[in-house]
Amino acid sequence: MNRLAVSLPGLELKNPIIPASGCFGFGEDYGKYYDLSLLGAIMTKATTLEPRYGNLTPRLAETPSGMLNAIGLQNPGVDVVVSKKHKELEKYDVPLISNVAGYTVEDYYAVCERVSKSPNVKAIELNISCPNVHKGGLQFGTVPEMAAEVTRAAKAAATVPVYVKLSPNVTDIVEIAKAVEAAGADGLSMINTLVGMRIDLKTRQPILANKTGGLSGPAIKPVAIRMIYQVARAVEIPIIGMGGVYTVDDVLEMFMAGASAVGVGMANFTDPFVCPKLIEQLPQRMDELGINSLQELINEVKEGIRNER
Amino acid sequence: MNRLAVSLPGLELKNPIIPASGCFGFGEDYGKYYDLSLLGAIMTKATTLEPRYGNLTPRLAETPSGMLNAIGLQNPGVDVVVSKKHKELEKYDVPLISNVAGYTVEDYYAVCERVSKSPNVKAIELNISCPNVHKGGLQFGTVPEMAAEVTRAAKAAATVPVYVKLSPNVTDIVEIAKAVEAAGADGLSMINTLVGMRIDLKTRQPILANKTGGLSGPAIKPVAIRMIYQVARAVEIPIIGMGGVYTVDDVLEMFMAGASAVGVGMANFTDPFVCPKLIEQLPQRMDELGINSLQELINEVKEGIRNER
Amino acid sequence: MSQAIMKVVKQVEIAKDIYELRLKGDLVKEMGAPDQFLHIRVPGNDLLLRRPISIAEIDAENEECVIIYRTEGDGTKIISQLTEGDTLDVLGPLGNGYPIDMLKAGDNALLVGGGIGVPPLYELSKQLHAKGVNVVHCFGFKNKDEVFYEKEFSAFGKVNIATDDGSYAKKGFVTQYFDELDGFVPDAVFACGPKGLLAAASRAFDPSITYLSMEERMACGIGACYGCVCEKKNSTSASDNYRVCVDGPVFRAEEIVL
Amino acid sequence: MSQAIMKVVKQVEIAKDIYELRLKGDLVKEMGAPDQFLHIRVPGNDLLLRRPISIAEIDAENEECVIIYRTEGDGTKIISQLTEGDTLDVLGPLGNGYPIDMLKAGDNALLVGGGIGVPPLYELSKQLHAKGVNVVHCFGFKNKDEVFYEKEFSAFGKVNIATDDGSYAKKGFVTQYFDELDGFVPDAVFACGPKGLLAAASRAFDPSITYLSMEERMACGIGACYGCVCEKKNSTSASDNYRVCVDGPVFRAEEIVL
Ligand SMILES: Cc1cc2nc3c(=O)[nH]c(=O)nc-3n(C[C@H](O)[C@H](O)[C@H](O)COP(=O)(O)OP(=O)(O)OC[C@H]3O[C@@H](n4cnc5c(N)ncnc54)[C@H](O)[C@@H]3O)c2cc1C
Ligand SMILES: Cc1cc2nc3c(=O)[nH]c(=O)nc-3n(C[C@H](O)[C@H](O)[C@H](O)COP(=O)(O)OP(=O)(O)OC[C@H]3O[C@@H](n4cnc5c(N)ncnc54)[C@H](O)[C@@H]3O)c2cc1C
Ligand SMILES: Cc1cc2nc3c(=O)[nH]c(=O)nc-3n(C[C@H](O)[C@H](O)[C@H](O)COP(=O)(O)O)c2cc1C
Ligand SMILES: Cc1cc2nc3c(=O)[nH]c(=O)nc-3n(C[C@H](O)[C@H](O)[C@H](O)COP(=O)(O)O)c2cc1C
Ligand code: FES
Ligand code: FES
Repeated sequence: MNRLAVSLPGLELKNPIIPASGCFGFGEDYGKYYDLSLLGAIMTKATTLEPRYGNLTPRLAETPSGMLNAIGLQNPGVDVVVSKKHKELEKYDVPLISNVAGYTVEDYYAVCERVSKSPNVKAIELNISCPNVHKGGLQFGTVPEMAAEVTRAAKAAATVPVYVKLSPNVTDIVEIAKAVEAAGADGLSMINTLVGMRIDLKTRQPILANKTGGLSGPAIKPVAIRMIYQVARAVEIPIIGMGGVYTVDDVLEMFMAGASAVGVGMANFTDPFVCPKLIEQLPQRMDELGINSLQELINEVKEGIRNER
Repeated sequence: MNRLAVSLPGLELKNPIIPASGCFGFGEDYGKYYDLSLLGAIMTKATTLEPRYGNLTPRLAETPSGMLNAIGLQNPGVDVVVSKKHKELEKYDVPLISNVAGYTVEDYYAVCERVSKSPNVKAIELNISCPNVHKGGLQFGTVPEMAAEVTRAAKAAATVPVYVKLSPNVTDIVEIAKAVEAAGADGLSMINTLVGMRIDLKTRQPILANKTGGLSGPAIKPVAIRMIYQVARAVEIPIIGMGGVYTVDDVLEMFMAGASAVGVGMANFTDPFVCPKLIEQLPQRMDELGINSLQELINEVKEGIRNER
Repeated sequence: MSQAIMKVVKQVEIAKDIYELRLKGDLVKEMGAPDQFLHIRVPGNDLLLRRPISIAEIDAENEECVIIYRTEGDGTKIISQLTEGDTLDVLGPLGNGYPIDMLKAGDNALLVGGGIGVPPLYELSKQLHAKGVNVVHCFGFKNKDEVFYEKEFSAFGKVNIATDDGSYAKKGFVTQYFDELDGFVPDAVFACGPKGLLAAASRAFDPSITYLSMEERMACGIGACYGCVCEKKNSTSASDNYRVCVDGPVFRAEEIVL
Repeated sequence: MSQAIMKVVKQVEIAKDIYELRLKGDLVKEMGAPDQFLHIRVPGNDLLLRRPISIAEIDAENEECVIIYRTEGDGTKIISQLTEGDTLDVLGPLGNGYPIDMLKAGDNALLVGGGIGVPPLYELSKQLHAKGVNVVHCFGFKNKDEVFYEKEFSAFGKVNIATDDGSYAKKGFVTQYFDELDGFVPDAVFACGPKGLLAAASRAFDPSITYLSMEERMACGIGACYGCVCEKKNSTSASDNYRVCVDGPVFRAEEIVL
């Protein structure tokens, strides 16, 4: 038996380690340094209907135990993504989770339909942290009804399971999670970045050209753990946890909060080999903590949640 | 002229450095180590109508570049606070900002009325991150109407200016800020802690007895800066900024985002002398950055905001 | 209490994962009572809470002190890498240590320690011995590899050891010695270690002469944050509890709820 | 590209706030083109983004390389405290350096550097000189205290220096030398420094033979995060830009929008 294997809708993963969306491109760059078939899955860069340039630079700033990014969804558009980027990854034995973004419900529908057609795309990660151009720029992910609406559209278009990626910048994440579960989501992925800012003391202006950016890294891990813990107690669908994962202890903390797999974002920048290292180190740490297999841990945590009720 | 002096409603401060509420008790402990008259002001520990024991321990946990706390508003109740704690601080030449908490609007009214009577209390900091027992436990600070209601009650009861302390755990902090401004708030203080959690890998349970706790420290500074920046562009009342201030650069970054004074919380635990050190180091850093006086900086930032419109 | 930069004189791993760190500095002048503690800043910038560690020995003459600690997590691991000449930012001495003024020459003192609760008893034992108090020690360790300071304590009185797995001396809990004291009737009992051990000691002996050293997670270390509280016995007000850092860490068993 | 732990051989402050750090390790075997860069992990755990620093000199024989950097913020300040025997986690060599294959002995190369943009030109100058290319340098510094490596570059060709405040050599911008090259007609121009300097160089010389080294904040350093982009000239698709880390850092002036 593979102690690291985990099973989620559409995703039979040999291990739970998944590079997070936007932190791994379409794999081609890291593919030069290690065999991507080692990975549990790959969450690809956000894909939109049309090609997008993204924001002006500076797009990055550092913060204590974290970083801000404002890349702005740069990507070559769904046609190139499907015809080239997904294709190039077919040589690896690794399922893709395609991160889909848009500015209208129709955008999401169209992109979900097309990315579903790539044979190696086994699931969609619905990035609902985008402003809805028809609703005055309110983010889809911050209003339960809007989140539900875009989830329904994605489900109608997609032929693979849909994981909705929740934004942490909300008053009540449980309410959003329940709304997208009711709308048919097969799973959740959480958390996306917190909105933050840094100011340059010399220019007295925000460092990022976009002014605000998304905060990720260990700094946000306590917020991620709290949200996963709360949502795992409110929904039945599985959660892919992320936010500040750097070590095997972080991976296991996510599981104990209620996650069934784990995304790794910023850590790839600190150590490009972090994902294979985590996969290699997990068994020993599991031994020390008396964890036979991750699937067993998932079941025990679920059992614990049922007993709390 | 005093380069460090700043002027806010009810508060003519010799410098902008204010120990944040809950991180400095009622001053008596730090008062053993340095002269509290050095400080711009002191934000006292949250005061409630009745004495409160607070939460069980563990009440603290560490996180990357931050910490979680779940003290649970332990305090001896408003009567003891007014008759003893405020009294003891009268020997110092330092204004108090009394942090007021409650579970009903009536609580807030009663406490604001009484703390106003202490001659050294020059302002109230209204802690609206408490659950409203009459509204199903929803936090006052997360619903604009509730935040406005408790602000109106405080303003009716208080004879000193009222600063409302905003919670960052909301979808739209600007909306809350505008609501409390419209309800008569004289100023804002922001941010309170982000809700977070850590899990102990050995017990597989949350470290804190209260399960969740408030995240503070440098980890949250980018979120604080972003929120201060956004709110400063939406309201006219002044902001006391806080969240992760450790260095003079952090102090000045808060000003450039739009703050008019600065609260220092967790940093007191890392270095008990941090507040006097910041006060001492500010002038040199201001020289390096070409800042004549903080009041001038405040005016320049305000001017900049007006020009953006 | 002061904040000071102390110099590392020496660091040795004296048992598995247990380090003895000798520090030098003016601050030693302020140290007196046994089991006060230092609040230590971990070198680096991501771990921002200080670590409380008891003072195990005071060497006033050389202005040196010793702390003994187990590497538990990231903070103690980083501290364990310090070597001679490195510096450490410490706050201290903090808290009230064990009282000894009520004891006189010829009195009997029982010292009960578990694991990493043993080191703070060293300075206590030394001071009691110097006073002419008869000292008996009962120490529990996990296993043979983690036993330390047996010889050092022997200089001051009998040392009874138990290990959880029986790999050294008697197997089982240290409490087994409480019934085998051969007529040694303690005038005071001093205990430091896990909560179970403290509870056992306060059940076995008169809680008015039993002194317990408490442990709680700390932030400020000086009484301001109310992070480290423990419950007061028979308290009259809801908000009334002790802060381990300033009201303790040592309490009489009759004062607190374990 | 590899990730490696390199050893500090030596570190010297060669001008005000400018440090020369000599590193040793296998990684040097992979280094070749001038102005590739290392992506350096700052020791400690709170600064998690690596710092990109150009390789200033390659000493293949001793498996050593030199980087020269200015202490700007927290990261470079921490790195500047390293001393002999310390280790550093580096990723590299990354990026495409300056191309030199198109030049042959007897050709003319003009090297234009501003401040901390000067060091990456050192290995370039060395390699050009070894090839028999005639090299002329035009360097701008803030003031006398920040001038460095004048002697070292002189070994390869003439060095023209300007300082902002005139405290050393000519006062003003380095661009003033562009009109005083005394008949030296460059076959290639290589520039490294602030944007203003790069823009001036690409206006003064044929943009098809002018090579600019670009600087952008970086996260991954290997092309994956799209943090470090710069605009492509005449690009055909909205999403089409260059990543400084993998497509650069050196671009021909005609390829990019400054
Ligand atoms: C008054 C007092 C005296 C102490 N004396 C000693 C001693 O002499 N020798 C010794 O080995 N240990 C002693 N401890 C325990 C010691 O403080 C912890 O083992 C240490 O803080 C763990 O830090 P870490 O970074 O290795 O672990 P981590 O788990 O990474 O620490 C994370 C956070 O939790 C806190 N923490 C974790 N475990 C404990 C604990 N058991 N008690 C208090 N805080 C904890 C840390 O201080 C830190 O804030 C004492 C504790 C107290 C309160
Ligand atoms: C390809 C390349 C080569 C470089 N070569 C050199 C060199 O040889 N010598 C030298 O002194 N400097 C060089 N730089 C600039 C150097 O990377 C920055 O000065 C350094 O990262 C500042 O780090 P810090 O921690 O001191 O400053 P901080 O301001 O604290 O850094 C915070 C963050 O901003 C980034 N950052 C800040 N300034 C810059 C900058 N100018 N360029 C890129 N990122 C920045 C840092 O990498 C870090 O992520 C180079 C930059 C690039 C992109
Ligand atoms: C540079 C960068 C780019 C990102 N791009 C995307 C994206 O395109 N789509 C998305 O859903 N999340 C994106 N994210 C968020 C990450 O996928 C992840 O949710 C977040 O960074 C938290 O994980 P971490 O702390 O491990 O980085 C991006 C994050 C970073 C740092
Ligand atoms: C131990 C602790 C106790 C706190 N207690 C209170 C409180 O009683 N009332 C309040 O409004 N904020 C309280 N806070 C929040 C702080 O006042 C401050 O808003 C927050 O910690 C962010 O600042 P910092 O990052 O500088 O700590 C507390 C924070 C800490 C760490
Ligand atoms: S640690 Fe702050 S009160 Fe004890
Ligand atoms: S730094 Fe990530 S693409 Fe260049």
